[in-house]
Amino acid sequence: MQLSREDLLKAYKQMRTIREFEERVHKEFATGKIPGFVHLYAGEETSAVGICMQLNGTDYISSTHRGHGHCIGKGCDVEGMMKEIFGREGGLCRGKGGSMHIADLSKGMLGANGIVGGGPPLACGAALAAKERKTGGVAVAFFGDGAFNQGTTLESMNLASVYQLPVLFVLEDNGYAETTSSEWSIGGHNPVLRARGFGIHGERVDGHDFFAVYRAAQEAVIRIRKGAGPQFIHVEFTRYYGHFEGDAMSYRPPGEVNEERKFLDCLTFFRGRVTSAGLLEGSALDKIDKEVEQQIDDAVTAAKKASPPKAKDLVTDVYKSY
Amino acid sequence: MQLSREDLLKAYKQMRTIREFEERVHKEFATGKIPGFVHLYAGEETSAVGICMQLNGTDYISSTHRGHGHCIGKGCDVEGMMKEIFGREGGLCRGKGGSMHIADLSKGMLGANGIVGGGPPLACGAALAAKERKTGGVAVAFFGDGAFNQGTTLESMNLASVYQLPVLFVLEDNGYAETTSSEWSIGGHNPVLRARGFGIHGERVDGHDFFAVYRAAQEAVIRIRKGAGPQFIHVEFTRYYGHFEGDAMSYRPPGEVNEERKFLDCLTFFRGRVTSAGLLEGSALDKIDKEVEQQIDDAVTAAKKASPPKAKDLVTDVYKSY
Amino acid sequence: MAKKSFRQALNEAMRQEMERDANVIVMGEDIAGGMGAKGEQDAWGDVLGASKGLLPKFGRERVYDTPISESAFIGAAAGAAINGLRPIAQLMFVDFFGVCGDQIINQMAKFRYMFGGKATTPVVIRTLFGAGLRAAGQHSQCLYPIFTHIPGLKVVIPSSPYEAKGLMIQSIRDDDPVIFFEHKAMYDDEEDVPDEPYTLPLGKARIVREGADATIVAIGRMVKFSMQAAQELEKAGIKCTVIDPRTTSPLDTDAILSGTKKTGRLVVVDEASPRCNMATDISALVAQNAFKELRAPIKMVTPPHTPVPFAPELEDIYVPSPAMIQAAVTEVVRYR
Amino acid sequence: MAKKSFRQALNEAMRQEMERDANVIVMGEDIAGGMGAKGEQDAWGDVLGASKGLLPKFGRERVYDTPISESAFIGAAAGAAINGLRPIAQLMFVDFFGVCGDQIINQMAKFRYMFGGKATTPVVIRTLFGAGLRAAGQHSQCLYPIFTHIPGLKVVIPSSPYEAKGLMIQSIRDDDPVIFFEHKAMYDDEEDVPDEPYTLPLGKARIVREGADATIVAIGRMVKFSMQAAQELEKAGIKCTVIDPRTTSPLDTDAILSGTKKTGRLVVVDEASPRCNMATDISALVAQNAFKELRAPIKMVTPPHTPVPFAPELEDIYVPSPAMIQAAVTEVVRYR
Ligand SMILES: Cc1ncc(C[n+]2csc(CCOP(=O)(O)OP(=O)(O)O)c2C)c(N)n1
Ligand SMILES: Cc1ncc(C[n+]2csc(CCOP(=O)(O)OP(=O)(O)O)c2C)c(N)n1
Ligand SMILES: [Mg+2]
Ligand SMILES: [Mg+2]
Repeated sequence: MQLSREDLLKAYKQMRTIREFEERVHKEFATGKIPGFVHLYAGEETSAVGICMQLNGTDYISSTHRGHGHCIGKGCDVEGMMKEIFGREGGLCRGKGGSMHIADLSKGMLGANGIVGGGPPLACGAALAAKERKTGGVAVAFFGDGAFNQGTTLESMNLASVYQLPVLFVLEDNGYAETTSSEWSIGGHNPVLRARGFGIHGERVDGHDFFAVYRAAQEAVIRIRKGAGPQFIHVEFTRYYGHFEGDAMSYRPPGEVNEERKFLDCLTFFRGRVTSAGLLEGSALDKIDKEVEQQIDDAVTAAKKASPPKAKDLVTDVYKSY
Repeated sequence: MQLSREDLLKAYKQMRTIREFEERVHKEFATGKIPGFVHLYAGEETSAVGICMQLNGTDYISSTHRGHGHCIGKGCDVEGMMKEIFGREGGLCRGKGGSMHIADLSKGMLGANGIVGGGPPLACGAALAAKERKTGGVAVAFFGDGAFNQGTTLESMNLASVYQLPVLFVLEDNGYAETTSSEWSIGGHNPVLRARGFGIHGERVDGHDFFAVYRAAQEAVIRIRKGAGPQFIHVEFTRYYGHFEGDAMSYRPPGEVNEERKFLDCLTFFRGRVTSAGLLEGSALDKIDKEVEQQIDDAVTAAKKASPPKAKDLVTDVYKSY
Repeated sequence: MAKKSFRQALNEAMRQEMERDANVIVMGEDIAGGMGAKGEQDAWGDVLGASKGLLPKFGRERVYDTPISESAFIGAAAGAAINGLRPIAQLMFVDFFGVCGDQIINQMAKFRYMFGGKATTPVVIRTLFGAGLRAAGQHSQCLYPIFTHIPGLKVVIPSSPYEAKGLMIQSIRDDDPVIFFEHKAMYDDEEDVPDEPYTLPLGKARIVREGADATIVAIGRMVKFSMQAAQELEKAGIKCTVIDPRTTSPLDTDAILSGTKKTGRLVVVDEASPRCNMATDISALVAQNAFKELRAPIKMVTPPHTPVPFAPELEDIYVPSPAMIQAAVTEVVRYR
Repeated sequence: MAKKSFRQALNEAMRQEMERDANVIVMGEDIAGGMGAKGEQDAWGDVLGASKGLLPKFGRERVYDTPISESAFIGAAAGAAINGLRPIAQLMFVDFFGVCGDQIINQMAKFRYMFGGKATTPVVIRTLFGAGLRAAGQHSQCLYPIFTHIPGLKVVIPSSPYEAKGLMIQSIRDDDPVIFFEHKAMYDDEEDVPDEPYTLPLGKARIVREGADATIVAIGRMVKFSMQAAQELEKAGIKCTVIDPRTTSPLDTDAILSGTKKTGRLVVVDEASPRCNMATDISALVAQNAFKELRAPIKMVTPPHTPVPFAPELEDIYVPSPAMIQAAVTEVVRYR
């Protein structure tokens, strides 16, 4: 695993973009400007970025209700995302989907999904299409620890195994499904073993360490492209905010998140690692921080300026023809 | 594992009853007297009998579309069963359910099920009720190799594991799901490992050998009653008839079934084993054969004599009150 | 008797029934909350807090947090119900019925009939429905027409806190499977709700108000909107009868037919998607059985045939409004 | 042009479209049959044999047998459809929709709207429905009202072999998700079916016969029963118009309304359970839009609100019969 300077800068920029995006959405939500249910990805950046960096334009990802990070990782336009989250014209889904349904099929991003376990079957289908049409494409199914107990996810692992589909199953274990701990909800407490039970090779990685995720993802995607069939990665980290905005997280011991942020933050970790190793200089990272801050600020400004959808849009886009 | 003479006689009688029942239903179906879809259990007798012999009146079983054997194993009245299969008054379900829905809740038989994977959640519920009400009851979920890939089954294994429910999951692997081989459909080809992936201890047994099934079932049920939580058994055998009556089985190599019947039949095996070991004498078994034949013959005669449901029954039994 | 919210009314109903009958249990995702976590237990009391306080009172023996495995735990509720318990299982949002529908429509709904009348399945499926929270296409549907369509299920849709408590208690005591719909945008509505347990019958409509000029039949939150419309219309001298069926299965056809015959003019208000919904069900009932008495075409007020949009500006015009109801009533009343 | 069965018509339609467009694939349980087995491949060609012959012609690359994992493979069909393929996936019996409903009602149906018009999902879900085979409660339902209720889905219900071929080809070419209903009791029905490919439009009703006394709107197998009833009625001097909507979503409301206005008397025949079904949907449409022209109450002919029974004697009186349709028409015609 050799990351070029460009790769390192790209990795940091994307993770930073996700973090900044989410923290800003958090602020805006608090002021009441963002409608609906919003689930933030902050704390889980390594997964979206470490994995999507292995992908290209012919590849696909299916996402979850916590999809902002996946969108950014797969290259969705942040202004279009922000407008969507605000429910405005110019949003990626023209304001009809919102945070839980952001999608950009032109980028191979098959959509955030309001249904837990909704994504894996779609990833299997995208992989099947890629295989059928010999595009060399791979599909990644991102799903949470809670979704790992949903029948749709489990069936998809079996289907991918039976068809030897080019699918990477990524279990994003942030410790909780809403208020429920993943240690409790996953019978057997051994996701890698469960994947093996479907004939899928898997690996567990520390999600605080970008390089660990990147390495595991790289190896898995290479195996998949070589035709080794579906692979599985269990990424462990924690979520920084409530399940959705408004959740007080009383089910977590006080300080749990602060501890994580203080000692295990993936951005701090990355910065320390690359600067101490002399791979990147702090100034380059500071520069990215500023650029990103500006970019997100512009996105929010644009979103607030954007006009809402028009009444006539209510009944369009239901069918191609009807 | 010590089986008393009574146990051995009971085991043989029940297996013989299932076999005779199914072969007779096969004949009657061919004459056009039995309506609907009928799935025969012949060849799989060891599972229903070996497992249900571990159960008592406080225990439950959920079944499948191939449920006649499970009914007999759990003590359902064969005449009531036969009448149900013929769609007659006096049938266990008063002619409204038929072969795919035979049930006798008073016997803890929660019903054959027309939905593949429909049973395991119900077994979890019965086990939960037993646990909640401290009856000491155990629930067995019988399901096929095809059903092992249904999300409802997989979710149920996780739920039972998480709640540590007194459930025995019995995978009846008869080699096929309709025309599809279980070697192909079960990703990973290792059901016991898959069960472990849900935190459930399992074992694979040769379903041609009643004693192997009995022993595994006995150990599993003892563990469950001791509070060890859910257990899993993978029983391997083959089905003697088509998926349902009318299936020509062209997907099976010619002679496959005859080979099985000739060399691996569970009844022949049982007879050989107990007579050669001097546990039972052939005459005792012959006597049972005759009794059973008579009993099934009486059941068929009674079923044919029974009158069909009355028109007014069409709209009854939908609700307790409405 | 104090003012209580819809949420509190549901909470009180469940608590009182759990006190009365040890066989009543509750199940659901985060129904208490904090399972296996190191912080506060009973952290949520379900996603909108209606079950809060049940865990401390009744313990994990009777309050089951579940994994995200709807087929397994909804099916388990059915399996427990045919074996002596009376589970209340929450399907968090009715939109999720697609991942567990079989256990509802083919299992619990059909046991009694398929087993020749020998099964009793006293289970309540609580579920959130309806638009208004900017929750978009997969968290805002009504879907009760689907359950109403299925023989063997009862479908209960309370239209206020008072109704919610009485209907919930009755649903828990009922011996058939009940799908209990709770409109998420009504959780904070308040009204006087008696402290003691009481029941409201399933299959008996409520005549919310009487008026001679037109009859409005409305469901769930639409009852409230219809009352607002009726008050406005009153000012214009148009007097409306408003009927709340309370349950769509069983449906109180007598009350709807006689209520319609009195005025000869009917408006049906349904928040569900327009095709094969309760508006069509009730319109058809009346068209077949009150033809002589009808003095104007039946008007249906429903959303358009589209998913529920996210943008507030769109969602607000998606949901039938009091103004739309008013316009519909005016139209049928003016009809000559 | 030769006589072909419903089964052959479907087979021909799929085969010809697969020849025409390499992106068309078929998926389903035992859709070919014999997967992983040592005997004959293409052993079944799906449970009723409509796909037989596709495997030898197109190979495993385009004919996918599946594990019994409806959520996964129906969802995979949707995922493949938004990425360039045009899958035809079989949900063997529509009764099984409860184990995979989400991928149909929340995923494929809503992509286009939720994604702001940017998704195209050309998938066909073939599925068997209807009573008559003694298949009992879990293998005999209609359920098309449920899919008709969901915006974003198209619902196609052919009433004969000729209709089946033309509608299947059009459904495969259509760019929206289509749920294609095949009545299992019609598979051996035969009629003249052209050998070459042809299409029948979705959303355009078929006027099966015209008569001035009463209008019958019927769906699927009920079209055939209605024609039998109409022939009997003809002898008694009662002339009926029979309309086959062909698709319930989109619904050809113009044809239904104008066809009803001509006679002023309507009977709607629907094999689906009576609540919130197509009989209520069409009755409501007419009650709201053809009030002036109606000269008698609308009559709905449907089964009772019960699961489908197993015993032949019960199933035979469960399903609406030509005699019941005849009686209903006579009643509306006699009405004064
Ligand atoms: C089928 C379904 N069940 C339940 C929900 C409600 N819900 C939304 S997110 C969530 C928790 C998901 O947990 P996890 O998969 O770990 O993802 P995370 O939120 O931790 O990222 C639940 C229960 C849903 N949206 N869909
Ligand atoms: C949910 C569902 N999908 C498909 C079917 C159709 N079907 C009935 S039995 C069967 C095969 C089941 O195979 P298996 O589980 O191995 O049981 P076996 O028939 O071998 O006993 C199938 C596909 C069904 N009844 N339910
Ligand atoms: Mg999580
Ligand atoms: Mg099998």
